[in-house]
Amino acid sequence: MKDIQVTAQIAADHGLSADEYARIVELTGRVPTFTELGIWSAMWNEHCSYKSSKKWLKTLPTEGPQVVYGPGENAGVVDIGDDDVVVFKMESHNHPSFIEPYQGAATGVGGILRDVFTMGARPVATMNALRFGEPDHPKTRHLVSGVVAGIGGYGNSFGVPCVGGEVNFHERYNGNILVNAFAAGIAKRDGIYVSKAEGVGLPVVYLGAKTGRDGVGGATMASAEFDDTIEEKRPTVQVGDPFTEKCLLEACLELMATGAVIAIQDMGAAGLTCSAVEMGARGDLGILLDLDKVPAREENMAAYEMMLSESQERMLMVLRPEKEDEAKAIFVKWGLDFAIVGETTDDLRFRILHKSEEVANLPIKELGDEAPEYDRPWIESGTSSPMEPHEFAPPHDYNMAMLKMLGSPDLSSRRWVWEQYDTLIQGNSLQIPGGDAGVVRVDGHPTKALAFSSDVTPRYVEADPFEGGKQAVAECFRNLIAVGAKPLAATDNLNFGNPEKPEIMGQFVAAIRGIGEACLALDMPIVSGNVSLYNETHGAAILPTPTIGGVGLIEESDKMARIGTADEGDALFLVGT
Amino acid sequence: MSDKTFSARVTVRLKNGVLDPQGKAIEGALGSLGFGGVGSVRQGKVFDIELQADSKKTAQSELEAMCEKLLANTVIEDYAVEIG
Amino acid sequence: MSDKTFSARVTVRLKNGVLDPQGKAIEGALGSLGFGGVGSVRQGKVFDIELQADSKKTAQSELEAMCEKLLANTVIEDYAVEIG
Amino acid sequence: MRATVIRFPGSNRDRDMIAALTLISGQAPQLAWHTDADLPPSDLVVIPGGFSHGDYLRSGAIAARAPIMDAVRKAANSGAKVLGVCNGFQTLTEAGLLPGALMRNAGLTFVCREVILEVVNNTNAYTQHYAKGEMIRCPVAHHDGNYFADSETLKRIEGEGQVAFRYAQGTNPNGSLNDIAGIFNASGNVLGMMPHPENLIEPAHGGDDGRRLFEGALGLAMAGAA
Ligand SMILES: Nc1ncnc2c1ncn2[C@@H]1O[C@H](COP(=O)(O)OP(=O)(O)O)[C@@H](O)[C@H]1O
Repeated sequence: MKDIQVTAQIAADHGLSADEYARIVELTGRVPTFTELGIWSAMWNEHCSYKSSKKWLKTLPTEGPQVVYGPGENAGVVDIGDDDVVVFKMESHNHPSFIEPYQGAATGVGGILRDVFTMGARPVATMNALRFGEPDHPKTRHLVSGVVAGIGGYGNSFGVPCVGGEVNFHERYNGNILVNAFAAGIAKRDGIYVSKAEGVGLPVVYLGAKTGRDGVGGATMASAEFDDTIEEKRPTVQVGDPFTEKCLLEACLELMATGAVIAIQDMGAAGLTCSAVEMGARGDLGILLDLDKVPAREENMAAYEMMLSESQERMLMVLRPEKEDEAKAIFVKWGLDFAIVGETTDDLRFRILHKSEEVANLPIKELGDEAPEYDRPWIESGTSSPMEPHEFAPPHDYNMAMLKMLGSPDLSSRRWVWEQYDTLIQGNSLQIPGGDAGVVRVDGHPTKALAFSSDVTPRYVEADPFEGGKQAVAECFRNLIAVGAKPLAATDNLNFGNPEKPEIMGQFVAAIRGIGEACLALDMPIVSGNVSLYNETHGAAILPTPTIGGVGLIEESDKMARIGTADEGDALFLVGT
Repeated sequence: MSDKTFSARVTVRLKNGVLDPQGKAIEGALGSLGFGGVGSVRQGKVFDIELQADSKKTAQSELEAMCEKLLANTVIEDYAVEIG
Repeated sequence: MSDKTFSARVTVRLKNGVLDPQGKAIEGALGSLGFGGVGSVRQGKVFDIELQADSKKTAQSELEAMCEKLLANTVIEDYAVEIG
Repeated sequence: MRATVIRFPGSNRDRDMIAALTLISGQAPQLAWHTDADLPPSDLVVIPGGFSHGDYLRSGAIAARAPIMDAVRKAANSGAKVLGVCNGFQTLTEAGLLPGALMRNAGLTFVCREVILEVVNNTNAYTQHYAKGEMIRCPVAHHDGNYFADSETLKRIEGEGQVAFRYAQGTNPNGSLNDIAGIFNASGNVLGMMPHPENLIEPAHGGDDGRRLFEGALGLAMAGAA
């Protein structure tokens, strides 16, 4: 494959614009090799580079005395006192779940769990925010059952309770469902690991499962609109292995406890490429990788394929050399692959060897830092004209109207979903789904508990992105205080259409402003998040859906409030405006 | 109208290259049980189906349709139909 | 010493009389998809195994041992071994 | 009383079980790893819930063939109590320490909810603190809990008082034969059950009906009975 001569057309097929390709040639100092082009395109696609959204994400409030790490790491980290921190993030797996609902949703859960435990936290809660097309659309039933089974299949086996989420139906998701997965974990404040490598000549270690051709081109897929060629994109489906991930969790936590880990990074989108570049660039180091040492599941994989593979349940780590044997023993005990695949260098280059030949040699900082950043044109979203109550005839029969509402797909009980998820495992669930917020106690603490809620009302955002963005934060905040929690911080998963359309970009900009304003007013900073753009089918965008995942702290869990505890004769109060 | 009963076997297997965690786990378990010579294990499904059709040909095409629509997840699986 | 590689297929099926919830569900699902003539569906497993052995006979007896020890739960399942 | 919890790769309610035993007995249980050849001296051996080896092939199948299981078999034969919960129950049937098999839930989906159990037999150490016929609350969380045994075996375990717990009418979550939720072996020292008593032992769990099972198994008096 190294013989493929890179041309402008091949660059375009990788989703790179002519300008982007010209810049790549300039930064490489020559026409890149095919493997190098794959690396550039992975680093510069929307999914990894946030090129359309970065400018606006920077405006979000991300700080506060409680924030230990805000956006920029695998997950956000927030102090909860007693030297404990909560680590959390939400991430989308929309496109893969539409193509293969079970595996797409499962690997989405796997990815977000890895983000949390890579940082040294044991996952203690998950949520999932799901948006499907109309209930009677021919694809919906298959998608719903596959996605729910996939989320359960992965989370139940991994062993983390699901404490909340959302499920809604709307025709605008008929061809583009949303699967947003949230995970939170608890760690000690001084036991947090980040991706920044330190030290020259240290071993770079590959951990977890073997590399196959799974998802080659996946990050590119997540940044492309859907059309009828979707069928051809199918070979990129990844299969999740929750068993291996559970072993990886235990092995990582065991290894971290030995003090062997200097830096660690999970392999998500464009696995080996993004993780290695990030570790090196953050630490102002170069990285040299020898692909012949990478545990492979398939034969004759090209360097290009290895660098872009999205095989799941893998991590990259920089290790203290003197702890190598101890580290290896832990991974062998858990039945996981462990291989030294490279080293840190002082040349700020990202170099790849394959079959003893150098197939890539790129400037490591520029791969990330020089990624394009766009100020995409946008137009102010019009606000829909408000409707007055008198425009609607009152129902003939209020009882019937009530029953109809309660029986509607969007308001009916979600028990059929969350009973497929293990909500009780770990023995700390104080409130399972079905209430305002899920609550788990802080393991080992006599009174503390954490509350979680995921919220957004897409039709509000569609009607008025600024107010809708605000409302999503406010609703999340209310759900947390409704169980007696003090809201601490939030993560956001911004699902929108094609940002190259000014009206979509306008929705995005306004929604972020609304979210930012509400977060500032409520002192609920955004500490992590994810952006999913190009959620369109045949040119029609989804409803703008900026999901907010909030976390709150309950100091005394015996004073927690819950629904369903009222007795006959209790007085009802309406609070607020 | 004069339908006959056919006994068919449908075999559904993961496509080459698709990760098979089950096969991998079984491989490992056979190894620890002392079976030395095992190279690779891939796990699949088999469906034994009785069906009525007017001819073997109709049966075959019905079974293929069942595979496409339900029995196989053609995103990651291949199938084969055999009529006994 | 001169081991050869054999490709074998092991099929494991529920014994007659053992309830098969998955087969039942598939039967129902095929019905609702409009496949009329389906009588009964039983789901089983198939394992494609590569193994080294000095003869087909050894391979056969190794595979049978694997079934007895691991691949089949003989309380509820039968197995068959085929060497290709 | 010395209790030991066995862990396999993929066990995931081991931590719940350890916490429950620690809370109830005031003492952390001993731990054993699946590749160990021996068990520490134990009066109660517990195989916790989870997805051992991913539950690939069949639930509990690979775990049942682990080296530690020879030691468990030995312990059971010499009279130690062996308790398998959920994946532990599946593992015990796969290992031949309990009759029957646990098949995919009739509804085919994973089910996590609270059910009501009828205590069928209370003449046993595990169930001594319950009344016969008592209805207790207990959560379930499994995908393969559909108990099956051939009619002869079923008749035998019913006749010999080997059924420990039954799902109360209308609450069978998985289609198990005779609504069986948990069974003893013939000598009564091995108990396998799908529901999770370890997840209902303290006020924070919203109830403590599961607690008495451990108090019985550990030879402790009932906490409330002092
Ligand atoms: N909408 C957002 N709001 C705040 N931070 C964000 C948002 N989207 C992404 N981020 C942050 O940008 C960083 C990179 O995100 P991402 O690429 O999704 O992470 P990963 O490394 O897991 O792939 C993360 O730290 C993430 O928290």
